[in-house]
Amino acid sequence: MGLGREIREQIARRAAKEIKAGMVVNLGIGIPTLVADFVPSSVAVMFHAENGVLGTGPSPVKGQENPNLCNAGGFPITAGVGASYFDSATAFAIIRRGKLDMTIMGALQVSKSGDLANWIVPGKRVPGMGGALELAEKAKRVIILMNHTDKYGEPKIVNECSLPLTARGCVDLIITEMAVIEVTSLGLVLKEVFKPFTVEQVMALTEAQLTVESTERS
Amino acid sequence: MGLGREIREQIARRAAKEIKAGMVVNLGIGIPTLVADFVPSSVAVMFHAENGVLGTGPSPVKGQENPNLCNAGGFPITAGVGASYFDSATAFAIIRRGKLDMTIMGALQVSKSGDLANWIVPGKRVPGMGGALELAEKAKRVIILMNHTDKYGEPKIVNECSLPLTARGCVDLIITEMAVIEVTSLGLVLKEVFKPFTVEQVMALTEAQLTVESTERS
Amino acid sequence: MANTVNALNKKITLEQALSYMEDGMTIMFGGFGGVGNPPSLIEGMLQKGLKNLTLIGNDAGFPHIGVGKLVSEGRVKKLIASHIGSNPVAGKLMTEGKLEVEFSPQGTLAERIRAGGVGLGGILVDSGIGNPFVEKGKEKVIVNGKTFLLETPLTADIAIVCGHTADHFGNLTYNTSARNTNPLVSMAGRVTIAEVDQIVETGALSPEEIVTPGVFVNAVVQSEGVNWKWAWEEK
Amino acid sequence: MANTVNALNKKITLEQALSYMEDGMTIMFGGFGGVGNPPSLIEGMLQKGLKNLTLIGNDAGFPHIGVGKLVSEGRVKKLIASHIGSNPVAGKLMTEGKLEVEFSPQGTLAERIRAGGVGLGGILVDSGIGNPFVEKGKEKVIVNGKTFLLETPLTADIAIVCGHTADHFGNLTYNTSARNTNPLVSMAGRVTIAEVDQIVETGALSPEEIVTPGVFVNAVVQSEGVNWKWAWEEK
Repeated sequence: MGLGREIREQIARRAAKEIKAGMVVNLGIGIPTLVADFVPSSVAVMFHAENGVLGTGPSPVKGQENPNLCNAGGFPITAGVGASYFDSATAFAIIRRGKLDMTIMGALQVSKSGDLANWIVPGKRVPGMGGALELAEKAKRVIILMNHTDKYGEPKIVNECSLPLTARGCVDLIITEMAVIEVTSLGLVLKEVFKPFTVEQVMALTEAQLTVESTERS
Repeated sequence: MGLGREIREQIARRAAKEIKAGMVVNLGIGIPTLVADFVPSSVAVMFHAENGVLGTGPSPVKGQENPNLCNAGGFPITAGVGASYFDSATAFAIIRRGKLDMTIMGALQVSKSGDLANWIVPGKRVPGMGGALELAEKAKRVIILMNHTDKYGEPKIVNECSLPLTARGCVDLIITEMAVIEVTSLGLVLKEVFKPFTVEQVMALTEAQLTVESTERS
Repeated sequence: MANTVNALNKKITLEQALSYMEDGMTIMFGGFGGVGNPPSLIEGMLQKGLKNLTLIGNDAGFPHIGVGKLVSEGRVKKLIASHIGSNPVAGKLMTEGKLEVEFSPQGTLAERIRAGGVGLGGILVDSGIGNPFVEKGKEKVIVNGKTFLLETPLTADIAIVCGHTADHFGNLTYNTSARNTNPLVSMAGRVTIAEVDQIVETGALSPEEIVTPGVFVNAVVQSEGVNWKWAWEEK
Repeated sequence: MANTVNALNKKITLEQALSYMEDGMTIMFGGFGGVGNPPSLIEGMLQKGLKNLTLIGNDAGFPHIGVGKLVSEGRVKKLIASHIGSNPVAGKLMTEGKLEVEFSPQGTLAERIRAGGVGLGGILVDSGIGNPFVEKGKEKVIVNGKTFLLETPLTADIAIVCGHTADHFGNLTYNTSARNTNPLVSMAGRVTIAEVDQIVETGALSPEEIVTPGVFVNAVVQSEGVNWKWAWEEK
């Protein structure tokens, strides 16, 4: 949504650092899909897709796609080492049983207490919750990748979400084009600020209060 | 239970005539297991086992058994043409969804209205209902193969079952060493009497009233 | 259907398969984002002019892909799905009041279809507890002190699925992630019709590789292949 | 367990596997009439002297076969199963009040285990409606005018399953009908240990042939094979 390729990749690259070897990780549509490309091949990860794949591999070579082998967003994938196919009831059994170490997805709004809104724009778009609700509720760690502000320049990190919630208190980490923000029991903590932004700029465009842990700029 | 091989086979042979091409049939432990041997190979049947097999084939050659490939009674089987393996939740999905055309099982008592008791002897044996309850409730046709009387010579075809019921009003046909009896909405109908027994002998050893449809003796 | 299809040779023509479908029916479809939607059956449904359908499946496909076409052409009066985000036409019709949509969380929908397919009366799920959109109209049941939503099973007059290989008994395998909801949907139809890439003699599939036992399948139709461009393909 | 087993190489020794088991635990086992019970894990449990166990599985095996041995040797205080007909020792212990047994109809038991494995809060089943032995102690729920029993999910501290082949990630295949309850049980353990005939490199199994995705499996143990005679074998 309005973010250039370079910035989208910067967000994805930062998110990739959260992924450790042996994790089982679900990547949502949009910027989250890019994350896989920035995980070093030395870090063995099992990527999970809601349609029924565990262990997706690198993107297929153009022209060699199997149209049946896709991720939940409908884009062609390949099967990696150790991959398995199963029905989508099993795909959600993995989610519901808490076997996902991490889910990385987009958001419309995140509140100071980690409430997530990412599935409905009242009066405009009601696309349905898909699998986002279950992913957000059940994954051990929920990481949100998104623009820091909406298309009107309004903060998306707010005190209380004004949009209908996907799930309450589920978000652990927010990565935007401006900053990395952690959701803690004491509120939001500003962990990193991306160049060329300043702490003050981030705070100005964030409705919720941010505790500044360090002034690290990356 | 006390029936000789020849008589057990006679019962099984008669039961086999109820099986038509294309049927999906579950065979219980004991005499019902023998039924498969008397279905002509020209009659293609899909035999179902609760542990997760559809389409069992002929009994394996002695010494060539696969100890893992068994029926629900634990006896070695083979996979027939078109066989499939699945978990036992799927095996019971087939049962619960009414996909079984027929189940053939033993009984302790059957009542005039087709109530079935075959899983518990109060104060003596409480083996558990296993899969009999679901088979009896859900199969389109329930055929009972059993001794006409119990080991004390008492009738097993009764007005009301004294033993705890497996399922109510489920039995369609009873085949014993003496007779073939159909359960109808008007009560029990004596369809056939096996040599050397007479209609009078069958009636004398049956507590419930029998309507005699014909005096056919086979 | 049981009377007209040979229980051990379920191969029929596309025309025969379509003869079981009527206006107003509830039709459940396998597939996820178009992948695993049965293309020839859907094309046949379009050409037959079927309308007032209730569709049940994961999503509304894309406007010109899979079941999305039935939605786009106004053949559907009600859709039970987990999202319609990939088909803006569905959203437009819903907003205009021309399409009723019932949403379930995706995993709940899969389990509701499975529950119908295996003959359960319902399932208790905690997904969406506290979420007014999800809770709306649903009974709550407490088990061991924890609250769950009672989610009801889904079945259909006809279930249409897309497999890779079928034998004449209807045993099915699937192609990679086109498996998705198909094995669940295959159990949930009063009549289940499988469209497949290839039909082989019964006995040609290994009992280990069969995903859907043929007993759940009433008819098998040879696929004529996908007749749409995927969203990721170059225009 | 998560800390000691490598998430991508779950192969451990039998001794390591047994180190996760303690007296009094609830242990769920795969298998049906002994077939598909994991023999080496059961033998190890016997030799370790485990007792006061709650076992959950299809049946009580035979007195000298599979889980039947644990029952016969008095290691089990409670058994949740569909029948104990093939193990007279279990019946004797139950009659003597030395073994508590909770019976479920077989298909209901399978669905209860699956419900635990996939994270449902319960399932509604009509099997046994009107049967006082089955109904006893269970809540009734009415859906669309029809009455169902509320059956609760089953999970366990440890689930032990028996597979044919595993890779190092824990992806599993099964051997013919030894599949039975194993794929269901594999999902229902807080820790799931799979005993298999052979362990292969991750990547050696086809994604299509895998029945249980490795994400449900915490540890893989090489089987030493069945150490009992089957009931059908000549003495």
